[in-house]
Amino acid sequence: MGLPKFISEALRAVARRPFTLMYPFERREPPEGYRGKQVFDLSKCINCGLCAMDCPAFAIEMVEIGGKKWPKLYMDRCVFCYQCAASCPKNVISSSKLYELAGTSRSNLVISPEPPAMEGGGA
Amino acid sequence: MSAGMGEADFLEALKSKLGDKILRASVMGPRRVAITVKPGDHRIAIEALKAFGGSHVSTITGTDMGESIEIAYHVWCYQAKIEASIKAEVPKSSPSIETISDLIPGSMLYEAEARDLLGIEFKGLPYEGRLILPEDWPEGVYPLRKDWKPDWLR
Amino acid sequence: MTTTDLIIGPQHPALHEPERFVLKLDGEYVVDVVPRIGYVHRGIEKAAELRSYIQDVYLIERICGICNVSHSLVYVQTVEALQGFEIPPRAAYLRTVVHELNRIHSHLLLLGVVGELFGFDTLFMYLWRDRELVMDVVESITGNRLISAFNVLGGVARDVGPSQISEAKRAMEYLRGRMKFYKKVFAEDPTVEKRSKGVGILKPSSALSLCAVGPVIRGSGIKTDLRADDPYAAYGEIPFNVITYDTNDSWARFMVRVDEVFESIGIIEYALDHLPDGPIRARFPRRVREGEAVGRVEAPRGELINHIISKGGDKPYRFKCRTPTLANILAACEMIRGGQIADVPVSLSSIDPCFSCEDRLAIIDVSKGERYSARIRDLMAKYGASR
Amino acid sequence: MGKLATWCRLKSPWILHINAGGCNGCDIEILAALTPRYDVERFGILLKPSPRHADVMVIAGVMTRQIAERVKRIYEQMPEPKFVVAVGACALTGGVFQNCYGQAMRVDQVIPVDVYVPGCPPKPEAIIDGVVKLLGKVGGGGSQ
Repeated sequence: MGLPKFISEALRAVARRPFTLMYPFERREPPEGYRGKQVFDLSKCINCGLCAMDCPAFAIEMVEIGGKKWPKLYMDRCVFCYQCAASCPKNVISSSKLYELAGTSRSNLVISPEPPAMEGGGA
Repeated sequence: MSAGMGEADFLEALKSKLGDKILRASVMGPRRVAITVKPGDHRIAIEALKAFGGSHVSTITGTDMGESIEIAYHVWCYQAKIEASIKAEVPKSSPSIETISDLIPGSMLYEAEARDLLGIEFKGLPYEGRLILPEDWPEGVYPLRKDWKPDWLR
Repeated sequence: MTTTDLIIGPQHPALHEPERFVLKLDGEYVVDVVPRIGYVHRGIEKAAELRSYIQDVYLIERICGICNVSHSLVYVQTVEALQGFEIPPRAAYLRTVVHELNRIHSHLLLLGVVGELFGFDTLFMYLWRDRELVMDVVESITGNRLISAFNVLGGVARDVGPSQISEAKRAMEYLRGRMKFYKKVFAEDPTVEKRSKGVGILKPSSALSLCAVGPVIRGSGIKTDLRADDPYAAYGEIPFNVITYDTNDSWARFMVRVDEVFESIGIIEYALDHLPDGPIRARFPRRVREGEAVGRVEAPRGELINHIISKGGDKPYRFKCRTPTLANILAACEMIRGGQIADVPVSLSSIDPCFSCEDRLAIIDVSKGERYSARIRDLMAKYGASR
Repeated sequence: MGKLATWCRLKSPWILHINAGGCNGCDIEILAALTPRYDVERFGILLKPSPRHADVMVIAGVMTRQIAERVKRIYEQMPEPKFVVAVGACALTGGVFQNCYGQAMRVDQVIPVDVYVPGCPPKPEAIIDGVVKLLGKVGGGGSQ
C-alpha cells in the first residue's frame, strides 16, 4: 500500500494563498454579457408584445398605461434566459451585471414599466 | 465496430427478411429509418433487427393519434449504425400489444412508462404497478392522451 | 430465511427521475431490487405540447440542471432535423464547445460526489475547487454559471470573442495538469481502490441486454459513443478517442469519466483552434413543417434521445424525451443485486444518478413494523463501522 | 433569553437544504456555496441534514404534488424561530414549470417565506446575499 497520493497535495495547499473568495467583502465582477437584471429602454418600445408571447416562464405581462401596452416583468417568475431580448425587434431589453436581487417580498421583485414622459399618463 | 451501412441498403436488407410484413417504410434522415408494421408483427421486426446488431432499445414513444395510439420502438443497431423506429398502431378503445421485454429486457421500464402515461396494456410485462405517476393518481386517467386536458393546464 | 425490505428513496428530489429502490436483504447482502421512479414527475412532455417551439427550448433545458446543454442541444437538433434546417458551421462548433464544457463540469461534479461517498472529503473539496474554473469559463461564454440558454433554434445565442477563447484555453491547459493528478489518485489511491474495485459488477452481456448507456456501458468494455457512431454538431470533424475500460466494476466507470475529461479538453481546444468564421445563427421559422424526427446526443450520462412529432403549426404534437438515468436504472439494479448493502451507494453513484449521495433511506423492519429515516451517509457510517 | 438565542442564531445560522423537486441547478449552486470558492462556513453557516438542528430552511425547486405535504411536515419539525429562504424561479413561482400537471403550487403557498432569491439558478453569491439579507431582516426587525 503506497502513501496516499493526497498528502503531498494537501501539504502544498497549506502554503498556498486561500482559494476562497471573500464575498461579500471581495467581489468578482461577473463577465461581460452576464445575464443579470434586465434593463428596459422603453423609448424604443413599439408595444408589440413579442417578448411576452415568447417568454417561457410567463414572466412578462403587457400592462396598459396611457392607452398603450407596456411590458411589466416579474423577476420572481423570470428564468433569465433572455429570449425576450432575442425576440424584441427593437432591442429594448438589455442585460446588466446586477445579480444580488434577493428581496423580502415578492412584490419588490417586479420591474414596472415607466413609459417615456411624452406619452402622458406616466407610471 | 463496422463502419455502418446506408439507410436505403438497410431498408432493402430488412425488406428481404420481413417481406410484406412491412406496411410502410421511410428514411427519416441520416441514420434514421421508420418502419410501420401490424401490432403483433413488431416482435418479429425487432427480432430481425438483431441481425444488424439491434439490441439496444433507446426508448418507446406512445402517441395519441386521435383514433389510435401509435407505439414507436426506437432501436439502435450497433453494427449497422442505424436508429430504426418500428411502429405499430393499436386502437385507442382497447390499446393492447405484446411485450418485447422478453426479447430485450432493457425495454421493461419504457413499457411501464408508456402504460402509466398512455394506458397501453403490454401483455406479459413483468413489471407491475405504477412506475412514474404518483400512487394517488386517479385510475384510468392518462396524462399524455390528447383528450385529457384539464382547464388549469395551459 | 427471512429477508428484510430496505427502501431507498423516493426522498431524492434532486433528480429529475428520482428512484425508489426496494432492496430485499438477506443480512448484509442484497437479494433482489425493484425500482420505482417518477416521484418528481413534473409533466414536461405534456407541457411541451402546450407551448411553442421557442418556449420549449427553455422548458426542456430545465429537465436537468446539470446536463442542461445536452437537453437543449438534442431538442434544437431534433427540431432542426424536422425542418431540414442547416445551422451555420460556426454555431455547430460553438455548440460542441459548450456541450463538452458541460460534460467536464458534470464529470467533475460526479467524481467529487463519489469522493465524498468514499468518505474522502478532501477529494470532493479539491475537485469542486477545480470545477469552479470550468464554471467561470461557462459563465463567460454563456452568461450564466449553470443553465446556459446557449443553444437556440437556428444556431447559438451568443458569439465568443478572442478574450473568451484565450481564457477558455488557459483554463483547459490548467485543468489538464490537475486531471493528471486526479487520474493518479483514482488509479492508485488505496481508498478509491478499496471502495470501488470489484464493486457493482456489470458484465458486458448484461450491459447490452439491459440497454445501458454512456459511461456505464463503456465501463463494461463496449465501445460505443454517439459522438463517434452517430455524429452531430461538429463531432464528425473533430478527432477524439472513445474511452473504454473492461474491469466491469464501479472503478471502471469512474475511470471512464476521468479519461473522458481529457478527451473533452482535447475536443474543446481543437474546436476553438478550428473555429470557422461566419454567422452564429440563422433565422428559424416559428412554424415547423409536418413530420417527425428522432434526435440523439451523448449527454454526460449517456444516450439522450428525443422524438418529436409535428403536425405543422408552432407547437409540437408530441414531444418524447428519454433521459440517460432512466436507461441505466436497470443496470444499476443489476449492479446492486448480489452485493453488500454498504456498496449500494457506490454502485448507484457509478451510474451518475445526479446526487445519490444525498438520497435518504426509509428502513422498514418488517417484523416490527417500525419505520425510521436515515441518510445514506449515516447508514454507511453505521454499517461501515460494524465491520 | 430570546435575545440571546437570536444573537446566537445570527452569528451562526444552521441551514437545512430542501429540494422540492426541481432540476438540480439551484441545488448545485447551494452546494457550490459550501465548497472552497465561496465557503460559507467562514460565517458559521453550517449545512445540517436534520430539520431539528436547523434555523434556516433553504428551499429550491418546484413544489410538486407529492412533496408539498412533506415540506410542510419538515417545516413544522424545525424549532422556533425559523426562517425560510426560497431560491430560484421554480421555488418562487414555478418558473418554466408553471401549470405543469405535476407542479402543485408556490413555496409561499405552503410555508411562509422570509427571503426570495430570484434567478435560474442564482449565483452562489446571490444565495449568500439572500441569507445575509435574511440576517439583516432578523437583526434589524428586533428580537422575536
